Amino acid sequence: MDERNITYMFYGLAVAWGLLAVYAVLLGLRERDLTKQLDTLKRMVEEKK
Amino acid sequence: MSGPAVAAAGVWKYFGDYPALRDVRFELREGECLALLGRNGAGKTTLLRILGGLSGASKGAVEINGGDVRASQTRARIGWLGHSIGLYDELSARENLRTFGALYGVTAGMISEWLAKVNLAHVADSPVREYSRGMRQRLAVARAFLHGPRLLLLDEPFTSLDDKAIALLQGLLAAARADGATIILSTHQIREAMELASKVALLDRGKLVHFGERTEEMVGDPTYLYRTYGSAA
Amino acid sequence: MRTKVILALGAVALPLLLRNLYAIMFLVPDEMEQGPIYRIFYYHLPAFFTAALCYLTALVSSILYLLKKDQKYDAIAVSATETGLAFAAVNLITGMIWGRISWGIWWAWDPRLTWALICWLVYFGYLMLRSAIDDPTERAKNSAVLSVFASASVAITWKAIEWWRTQHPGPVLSIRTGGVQKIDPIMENMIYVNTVALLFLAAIFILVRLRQEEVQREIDALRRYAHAMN
Amino acid sequence: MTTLRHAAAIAVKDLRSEFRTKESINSTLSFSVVILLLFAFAFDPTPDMIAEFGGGLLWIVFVFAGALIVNRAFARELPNDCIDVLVSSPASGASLFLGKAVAAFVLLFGIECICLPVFGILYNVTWWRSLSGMMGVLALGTWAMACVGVFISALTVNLRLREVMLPMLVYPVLIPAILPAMMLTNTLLTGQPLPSDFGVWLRLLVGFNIMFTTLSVYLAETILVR
Repeated sequence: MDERNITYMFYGLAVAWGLLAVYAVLLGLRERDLTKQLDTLKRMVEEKK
Repeated sequence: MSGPAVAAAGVWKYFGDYPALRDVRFELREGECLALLGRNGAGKTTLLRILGGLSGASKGAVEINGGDVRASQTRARIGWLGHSIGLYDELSARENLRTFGALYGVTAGMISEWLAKVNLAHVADSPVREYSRGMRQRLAVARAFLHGPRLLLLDEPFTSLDDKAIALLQGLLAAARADGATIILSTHQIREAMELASKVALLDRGKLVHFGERTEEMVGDPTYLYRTYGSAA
Repeated sequence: MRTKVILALGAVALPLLLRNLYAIMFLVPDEMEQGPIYRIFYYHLPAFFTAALCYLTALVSSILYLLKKDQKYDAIAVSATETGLAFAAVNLITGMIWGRISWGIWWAWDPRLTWALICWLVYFGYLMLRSAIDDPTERAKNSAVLSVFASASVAITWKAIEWWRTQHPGPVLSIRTGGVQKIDPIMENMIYVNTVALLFLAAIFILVRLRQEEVQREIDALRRYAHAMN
Repeated sequence: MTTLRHAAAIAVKDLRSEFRTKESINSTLSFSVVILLLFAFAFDPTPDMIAEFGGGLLWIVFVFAGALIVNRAFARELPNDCIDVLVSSPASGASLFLGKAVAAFVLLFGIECICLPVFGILYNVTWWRSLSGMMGVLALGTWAMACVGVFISALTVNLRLREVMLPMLVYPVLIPAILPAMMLTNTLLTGQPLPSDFGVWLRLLVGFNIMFTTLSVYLAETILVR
């Protein structure tokens, strides 16, 4: 088996893990963003009362 | 006729989690005229749209003459006049009325009659685009009354109309009432509405805070209703 | 409660994923003809199964939304679609890498590849539509309808490819070939085990996404409320 | 029956206002011809090449034209909130949808019928060898576009990015209809006796139409009553 075959296997595995990791990070970022938005809004509504 | 002409039974309308209407319930008998009052964003338009079948209630139900609003024969009895005129600019007055008339089963003779009645017979075949504001509004009124509706739903009818159109609309509304049609109109112009109304409803943030007979105090003092039943805000 | 479930799932999924990675790299035997590259299949195939299951979940919950008009189903639909897209991306790109070695090209206009790409585009459109609609109820309704449309189209496209010539490897798993053993049982088991691991991961993603959807609803409601106060 | 009568009224209205302004007819027609020209410049095609990709080229043009036409289907109702009046009228959502789809179909079919001879002249193709078959395939593919396009235009009519969003949503969904339409058109253009897989592609196209027409008619009311 040639060199490339095994290198590309590693690429494949890295992509599989990498893509899912990227999605997980994106989820995390959105979580942070949403929490921030919610806090700001809650404070705004609080003030108006 | 026994049952109510319009019955709203616990109508809720959500936009996402926000309730635009909360548990609105009222009944209207045939021949009554309801003035729907309330601030901007109180839910007047939302309620009218649900009554007219343009929008579905999230919870609860609306019945028109005991039937579902989305039933075709129920909607054949409803006349709708919204914020905008609801006409096609590139078509002529006659073509506009013909299009809508075809949906309601109105004859060509009736259409000519209406064109004369709203004083547009002489320009009936030129496109609506060329009309003045007042002419467009008169045509819109004719469109709403074309099929002899038994229930009229008018959203802020007096706000965008000019004097001539208001006079025309008031005349038609009075005639419709005399004929036993039911009318619901939402409005800011309390004075004009009070002259017509037999019942008054006040919406506040989606809640029906008052529903009852029109009284003499209301006609005399436009702010009476808000002061008595409106929220402190 | 939800957080605990997510953590518990994570506690199962992560060791399983790591164990599978170890097993895939060092324990399973090499395939005769293809060499190490075939190990990509242990992600390629399970990712496809997971994505397909996600799409199916999205379809079912979209239909449920249209029937019941409950925002909960809309949240499930969007969570499942998004997670499905992530796994479909894994499926597509690992497939491309495998194709580079086995076919010599990154992208063959092979029907099955094409189908997977179309599928991706269709559901990506679903997410685009969602992001463009402001009112949550309208968004839920319109996107549920689009989801039904998309699934119908995807199903027909799937049928269409069977009439086209394909150079994609046919079914190898014994459940698809009617019990005929086409690959080593060790390999087949590995595929199943990794499918389970990825399904756990997908479940975590969906649950997290679901919670975010709930927070989003709260934000939307608060925003409306703030506007109404003016 | 009433549904069809209402649908006819809507279709007539749509066609009449379109012919009055000619907004989308003119732009779509010139757009299609320009694309046909551009392709001819770009590839300087030989008869062999045309036999291979003629059907594909034609349908690419039609699909672009289709996006422009269906985009107007519900956008037409936006000024003056005409859609409110239509929805509040006795016409059901299904009849509104059908009327608009028929109007879009007629417009598109007309434009395609003008494009075909232009295509024939520019690329030196005798496309009329099996005229009825050609018209049949054209009609089936066009109905698929009109049906899916008009339905999705109802979904996207209120969006700011409507013009971009619509083709992005419509094209992927349309692929299982456009694919057989291209194959069939190609076969018909060569004028050879029909191969055995002709029926298979035809079934696919017809099946797509039946399925999506049913779905749209069934779901139209849900979309239009907000």
